[in-house]
Amino acid sequence: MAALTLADVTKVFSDGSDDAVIAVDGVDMEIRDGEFLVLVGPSGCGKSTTLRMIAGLESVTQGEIRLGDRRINDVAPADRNIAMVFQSYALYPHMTVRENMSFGLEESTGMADAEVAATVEESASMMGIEELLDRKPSDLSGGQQQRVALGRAIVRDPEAFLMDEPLSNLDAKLRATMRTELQRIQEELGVTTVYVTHDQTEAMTMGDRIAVLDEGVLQQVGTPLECYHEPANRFVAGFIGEPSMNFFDVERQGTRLVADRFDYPLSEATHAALGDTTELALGIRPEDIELVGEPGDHAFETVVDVVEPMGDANACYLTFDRSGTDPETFVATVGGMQQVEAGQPAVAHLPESAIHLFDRATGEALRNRDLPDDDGVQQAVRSD
Amino acid sequence: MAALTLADVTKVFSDGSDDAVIAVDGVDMEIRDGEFLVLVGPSGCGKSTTLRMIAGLESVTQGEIRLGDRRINDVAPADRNIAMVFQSYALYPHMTVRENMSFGLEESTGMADAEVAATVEESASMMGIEELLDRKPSDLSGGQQQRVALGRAIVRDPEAFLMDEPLSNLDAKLRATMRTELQRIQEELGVTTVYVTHDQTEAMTMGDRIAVLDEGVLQQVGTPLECYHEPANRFVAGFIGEPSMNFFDVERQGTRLVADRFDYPLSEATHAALGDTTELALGIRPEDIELVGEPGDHAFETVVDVVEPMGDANACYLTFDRSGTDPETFVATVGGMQQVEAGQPAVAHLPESAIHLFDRATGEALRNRDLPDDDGVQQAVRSD
Amino acid sequence: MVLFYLIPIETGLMTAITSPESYTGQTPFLPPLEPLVPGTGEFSLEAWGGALDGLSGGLVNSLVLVVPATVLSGLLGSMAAYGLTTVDWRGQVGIYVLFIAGIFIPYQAVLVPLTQFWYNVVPLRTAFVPLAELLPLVREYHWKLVALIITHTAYGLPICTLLFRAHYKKLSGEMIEAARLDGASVTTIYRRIILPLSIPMFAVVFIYQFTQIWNDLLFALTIIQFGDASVVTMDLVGIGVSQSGTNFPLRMAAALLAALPTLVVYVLFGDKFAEGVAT
Amino acid sequence: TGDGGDGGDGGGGDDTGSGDGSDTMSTEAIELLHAWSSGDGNAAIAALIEGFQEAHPDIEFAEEPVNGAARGNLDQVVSNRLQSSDPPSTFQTWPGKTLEKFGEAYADIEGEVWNDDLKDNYLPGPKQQAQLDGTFVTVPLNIHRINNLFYNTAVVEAAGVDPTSLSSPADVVDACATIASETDAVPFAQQTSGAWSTVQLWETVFLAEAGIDGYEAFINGEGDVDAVQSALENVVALREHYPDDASSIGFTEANTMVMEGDAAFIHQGDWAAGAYGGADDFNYGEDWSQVTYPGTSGSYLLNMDSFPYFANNPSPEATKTFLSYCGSAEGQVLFNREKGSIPPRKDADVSSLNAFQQDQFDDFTGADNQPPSVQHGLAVAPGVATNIGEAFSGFLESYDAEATAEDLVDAFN
Amino acid sequence: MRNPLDRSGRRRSGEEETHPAGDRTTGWRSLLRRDSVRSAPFWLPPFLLVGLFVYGGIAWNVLLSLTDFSGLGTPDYGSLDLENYRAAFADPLQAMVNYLAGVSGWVTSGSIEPQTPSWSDLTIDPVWNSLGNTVLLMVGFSVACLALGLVLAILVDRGVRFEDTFRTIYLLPMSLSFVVTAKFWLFMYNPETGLVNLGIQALGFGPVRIVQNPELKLGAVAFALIWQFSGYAMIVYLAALRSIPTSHFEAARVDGASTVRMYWRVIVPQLRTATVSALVVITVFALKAFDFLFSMYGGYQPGPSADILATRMVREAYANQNWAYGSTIAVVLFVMALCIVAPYIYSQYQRGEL
Ligand SMILES: Nc1ncnc2c1ncn2[C@@H]1O[C@H](COP(=O)(O)OP(=O)(O)OP(=O)(O)O)[C@@H](O)[C@H]1O
Ligand SMILES: Nc1ncnc2c1ncn2[C@@H]1O[C@H](COP(=O)(O)OP(=O)(O)OP(=O)(O)O)[C@@H](O)[C@H]1O
Ligand SMILES: [Mg+2]
Ligand SMILES: [Mg+2]
Repeated sequence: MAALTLADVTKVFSDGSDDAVIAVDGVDMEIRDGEFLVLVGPSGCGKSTTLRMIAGLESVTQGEIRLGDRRINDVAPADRNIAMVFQSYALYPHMTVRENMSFGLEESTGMADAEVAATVEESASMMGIEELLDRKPSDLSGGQQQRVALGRAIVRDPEAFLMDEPLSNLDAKLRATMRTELQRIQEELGVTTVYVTHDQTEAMTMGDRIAVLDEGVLQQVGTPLECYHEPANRFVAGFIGEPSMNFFDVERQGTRLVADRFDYPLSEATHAALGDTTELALGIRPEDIELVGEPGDHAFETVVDVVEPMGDANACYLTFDRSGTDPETFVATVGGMQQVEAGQPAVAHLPESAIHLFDRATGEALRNRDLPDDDGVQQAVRSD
Repeated sequence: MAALTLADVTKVFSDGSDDAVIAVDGVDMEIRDGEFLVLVGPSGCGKSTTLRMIAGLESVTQGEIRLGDRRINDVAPADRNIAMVFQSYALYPHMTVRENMSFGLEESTGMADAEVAATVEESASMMGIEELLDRKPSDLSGGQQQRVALGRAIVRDPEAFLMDEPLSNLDAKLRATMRTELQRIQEELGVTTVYVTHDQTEAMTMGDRIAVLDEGVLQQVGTPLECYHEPANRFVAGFIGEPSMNFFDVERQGTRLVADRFDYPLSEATHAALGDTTELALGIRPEDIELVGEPGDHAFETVVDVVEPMGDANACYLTFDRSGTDPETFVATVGGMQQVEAGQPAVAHLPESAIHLFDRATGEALRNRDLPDDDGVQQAVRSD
Repeated sequence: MVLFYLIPIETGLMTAITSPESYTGQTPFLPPLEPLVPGTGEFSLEAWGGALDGLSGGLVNSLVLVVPATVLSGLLGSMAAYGLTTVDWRGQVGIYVLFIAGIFIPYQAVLVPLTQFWYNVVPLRTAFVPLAELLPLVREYHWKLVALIITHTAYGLPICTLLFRAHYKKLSGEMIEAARLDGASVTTIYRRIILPLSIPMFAVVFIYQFTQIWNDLLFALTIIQFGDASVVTMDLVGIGVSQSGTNFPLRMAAALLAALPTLVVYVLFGDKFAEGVAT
Repeated sequence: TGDGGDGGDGGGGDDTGSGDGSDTMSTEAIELLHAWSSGDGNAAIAALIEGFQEAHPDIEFAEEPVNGAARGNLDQVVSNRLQSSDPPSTFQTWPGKTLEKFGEAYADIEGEVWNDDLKDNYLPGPKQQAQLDGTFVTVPLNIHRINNLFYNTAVVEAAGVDPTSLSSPADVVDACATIASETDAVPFAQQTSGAWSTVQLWETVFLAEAGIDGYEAFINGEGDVDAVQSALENVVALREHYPDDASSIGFTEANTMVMEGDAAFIHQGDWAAGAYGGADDFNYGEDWSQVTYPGTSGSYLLNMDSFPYFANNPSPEATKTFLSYCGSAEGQVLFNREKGSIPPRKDADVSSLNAFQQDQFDDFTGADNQPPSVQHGLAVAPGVATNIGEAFSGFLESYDAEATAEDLVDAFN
Repeated sequence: MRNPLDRSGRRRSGEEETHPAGDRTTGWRSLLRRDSVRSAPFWLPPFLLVGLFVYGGIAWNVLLSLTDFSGLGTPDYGSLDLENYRAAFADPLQAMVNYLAGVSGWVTSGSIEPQTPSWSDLTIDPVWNSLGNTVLLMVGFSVACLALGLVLAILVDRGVRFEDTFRTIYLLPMSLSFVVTAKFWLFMYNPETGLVNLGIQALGFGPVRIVQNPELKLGAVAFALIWQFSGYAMIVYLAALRSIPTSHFEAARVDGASTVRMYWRVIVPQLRTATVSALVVITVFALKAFDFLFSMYGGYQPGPSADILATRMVREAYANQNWAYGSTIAVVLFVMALCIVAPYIYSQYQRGEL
């Protein structure tokens, strides 16, 4: 077990004379000993590349990767004492589960056969796959394969786990089960873990901290709730959360924000946080929009375009003008019991306490939502 | 456009002398003219088989399928005037989009070339794929291929659409977009549609009605909210909704329900609905569980085992006893701003208005939750 | 390694461009640079002229043989594979097994019956006499080529069927179903979907069959035996050999000339072949 | 004798028939199958046919060279044709015991073709070979000789060896040893990639050592194992003087070594001389010469080609006319001038042949006996020949004289 | 015990492997019947062609092997017996001992009594020697071919540049006819000027006679055949290697396996299917070794150490006119071929690929 440090890590793929791809661009972060870090970002943002550099499967163009105090840039993958779980599991199809799990021990340690066998049994029982030990991967269900892949990583007792979208091949129900199981095991073992995903739920629920990557650049590292409620910039705000945050382009005129279809007066405190910036984006999460009876300062008349009932909640797509064929909408999540129908007028209340304001040019968050004092989120933010 | 009727439709696969598999077992349902029916169920429950029987790709072992007034059991697939969209899209890789779309028209109608061309153009513009017409499928992104597959179905102006998990190969964001688009088009064309999925969100949001299938047997047909709030049996209750409904095995003793860890007094009305059954299962949806201050008749002391913050809400895994290694938990969804921490005690309120009670032997719902009068759900239920 | 694969061919080529008179056989893999490097022979293309003379008849016959035989076995193989992957009945596996087992038939095992068949059982020859009179370009001896075409087609079919079937099983089932829903008949599906999608496999099969048939000597000897219909491998055996000495440059030139079509096919389409095998 | 009588009757019938309608019969083209598809053989057959057609312009030819693996293939073709009762008019075949292969298919041509003129002018050896079980069925066309020892004059002179002085196979081995020590040349050019050269060599040595009687005993299946083995041992001894690459060269390469001065001797049929004739500056008597293989003087070890006559012949008259022409001195000279061999007829005018051929012809006419070659199918039946071939292909691997000797004697069982 | 998800998942994937309309049964009949009738034009004509020529030929041949057919004339199908097979397989024990003792040497035929069948005046040797050689050649050639192909494929796969060019070069020999390659290799094996020997000498050993050396002969033939066909094995393996997910290589690396061990333990075992499919074609080539021997040794007498069933068969049939015995040998050869096909077909059947 050890902390994992990435210092200004950059990866450039250059195909001979062709123009180079900067896959990872000066990423600086520390994954603390025993921490579970989730790496998220859109497709192609460099998540896998980062992970592969840590594993030693990809060379580091620039910067340094340290495991504990050891610089591992030039250490062979086999000697890094890091285990990796692949999206496709990468189980060796011709070996039984037992052989799959023994392989790493046989290859990378001088363990006696008996010891190998004992270690494998132990890890298998930890993963609850004792009965599968003599099956081939092709005889296992997706979830079982997943468990074996994890077992194969665990059995080597590595200093760090790397996982690249390990649950993405499972169906929803199974994914939910495995998610908690994975967390449980990681907690039990206390192994430093870097976990790549593009699943919102996984990102929010699994990690001690989230690292958000975009185009190879690290956007924010923080606890899930920090990223959710206090995004560092518009990208993070839009990326974290499903349905996404609603954004409105607004211009500040004095203490008012002027949008295409509404005027939004600002309180003094909010106004102060904005400095000189006038070109802003107003962001608000769907669940923070309230449908109320009366228009007001922060409440605007809209029409319900579409309602998606989800049982426990309804996603209401609201629009200021429903006449066009494909009207611009924003989403509000309302309780499942609240009756809303497409076409009906609704007054959307955008509470000032819940809005985010971003510099439209840089994307930087100028003002994040208010959070109730003294709650867990705030604490987490402070402790960082 | 026509209604589609399945009368006692059964499909048995028998592999020669081997034991037979009853894939679909006496399914009776009517898909009304222009209706969008979503067929859901766990893997292997017979969804695809049902769809394929309707398409004519699989023979019907027993029962009758009617399209409008026509019995189509023995009509060749090509003559049924039904279009199908496959999970893999099944585009002809060697043909351009235009040729893909023309193929069916050329093969199954006597249309003149010019007319074919015009029809294809028209459908393409409807799907917004005019610019793709001369590309090959391999040059298209997943979403574009999806759209082409849809276009290919539309162009034939069929009496019914069949879709087998058409969105499952797309990523989450794209899936959301295509979901609404698909609905829009179906509404516009008003074609009777049967849509297979195992995605909760699709099931809840897309269909006019949901048909829930389990092991080949139809469990319930109803509007999404009906299925959500008034499940016909425990299977439907557990299958629809994510996170799933919590179930507790209880025994009725007089007017009380006795579970392992709690006693739950019942009101007279509820009690009356149960008849003689004593072996029951109590079900309650995570969002209906409230965390309150004081224990009471319907409020029990529990401990928070794990909290999964999701931003807009927290999933709290509660347990009556946290001492075991893998404690039995049930889930409560609480607001994202509500502070809950693992290990903290919590009083879980299970409002009687929100509980479902099932016959443990048959699974049948004896009592479903109360619904506020005069709301959309109730209306839908009545109209059925 | 590459050298290992190329040296014999390179040697043949160098020998072939040496003038027969100056050929010594000492360092045949060196280019003929006689005045510069002693003992390597003088450069000359004379052997190629001789080879072309000696082989032209055989080359033409071989082409007349190979092209239809290749196309036929490919086409029929693809049809058989299609038929056998689409049909569902008990006999299917049996028939397919027979096809597969047919791949491994040693040609020697059928030589005797084959001669008997073409020479004593089938009156193909007599059928050709009137044809030869009616049609231009058709000669009576062409009956042997036709017999050989049919024979090669029959013996090439099993492996073609195997290759195509492996390919067809990888095609998406949903796609075929989509075509059926689109109203395509079994034949239309074959013509408009399967056939165009078989093109990579056709490349493999054509290349494979082309070389096999082009290089075959045994069947040619057995069926054509002699006369105007003789194919290039038959002509090749004797060329450049006489009791006054072997004309190595001529032999090599002839060998290369005879191998030219297959070499060209491999050089041009070798990667298609490899890709096709890979699919 | 019954067979012969029948054949004679049949021939007579044909004769009368053709006498009536020779014109109509002659429209039937002669179908002549042969394996001389290139080189000197092709020139020879062309010359023969040209000569024939000048003499008989009314007879057409459907001459068909059978390409591919030469003679073996030709036999296969003929065999097929015979099995479908569709024999060609005639084909190129070794006479002698080889004829047994299609024995039943041949017809007697004594009288019509084998008239007194032929009988008088063929030496006993060839005449014997033209008969199958005492019936004349084929017409030998040429004679190749097996027991030659060719040498490069310059090389043997350099080594101080006089080939004419050698009198036994053992002498040849000694001479080779001398050449090996005196010069850089390979003493004895030989190829061993195929077995046939070695069979020829052995039969020559055997003929030398065992004499004509021993040789005839062997080919009659009563060979003396020890004598056979002794001859094989001589071959083993000679093998020391083969080129290093004997096993990967062919005959022509071996022969070229002699022409280039890289080798001293070569034992071969007279076709070896064909190559010398074609080379510039390599002249008979000056640059190269030949002696009868030491120990075999007085014997002319025969290899011949012949054209047999099939019963059920598609063109009986024309074929007989052609075979008669083949039996004529004129035709034989035309053919052999190109082929490098000599005419079987002792009355042939060989003045138009080259000096070497003329010398060979003199040897031939002066020979005490003309034993048939084993390798070339004259001396032994096809099955035996195959067994002998097998034994020798084993010999080439092991050079085990004792075992091979046994195999050779057993080849007749 | 087993997860229901698991089961249906596998069924479904199984279904995808087979053809859409395949595997449907009962009830489906009406349409199926129509389908099978409509698809008959596709498979029936090729099947008849194969049936007539291939199986008709085989059947006829088997029949011939039971007769006494030799020389000219017509076979007598009236009296059939197994005499030829008795002659072919005389004295199996002795043969076994001899062959094993003398795989490299030349076994005197005296030790096995040749048989004299009723139709022949001459004795006939059993087929043991050529049978042994055939097995040896087929096995040796196939194994070496696959091994070399595998090594090449791994080398190419490991990112040699100009891959397509290399691929084509390795395939080139395959395009040549045996008539040509036999001549090439006679030259290559020349002890004086041949490149093989130049190579051996470069390693410090004396020149080696190869072509007629009983110990090397069969090996030399196999070697040349390997040269000609290993390229095919190479491309098949290359394709298979390409289809192994990179993550397997990477997982093995992370697991600490060295390159060699990674290939040996993780990659090579996954090439089973490729091996089988390459083996099919390679065996076909091995069966054609006759043509090569024929060209290399100028006839069908390659000598006992390289004598294979095919040369023996042609010798008996076409040189000796022992048609029946030739047919017998052909049947033996065919049965041998079947021994290779049967496991292949069975494995295909097992994996549900038929
Ligand atoms: N071997 C490579 N050669 C060149 N470019 C590469 C290579 N591997 C990755 N890239 C590029 O680097 C960038 C980052 O890729 P990476 O695989 O790390 O993305 P990712 O975040 O894992 O995406 P995904 O969510 O799709 O897995 C992409 O633009 C990709 O095209
Ligand atoms: N061709 C077939 N032969 C035999 N059994 C079959 C066949 N096709 C399907 N089945 C069986 O029928 C049952 C229903 O299969 P079906 O494909 O309809 O399930 P599904 O609901 O579509 O599942 P999924 O969600 O995994 O697609 C399964 O048990 C399956 O194994
Ligand atoms: Mg990735
Ligand atoms: Mg399905």
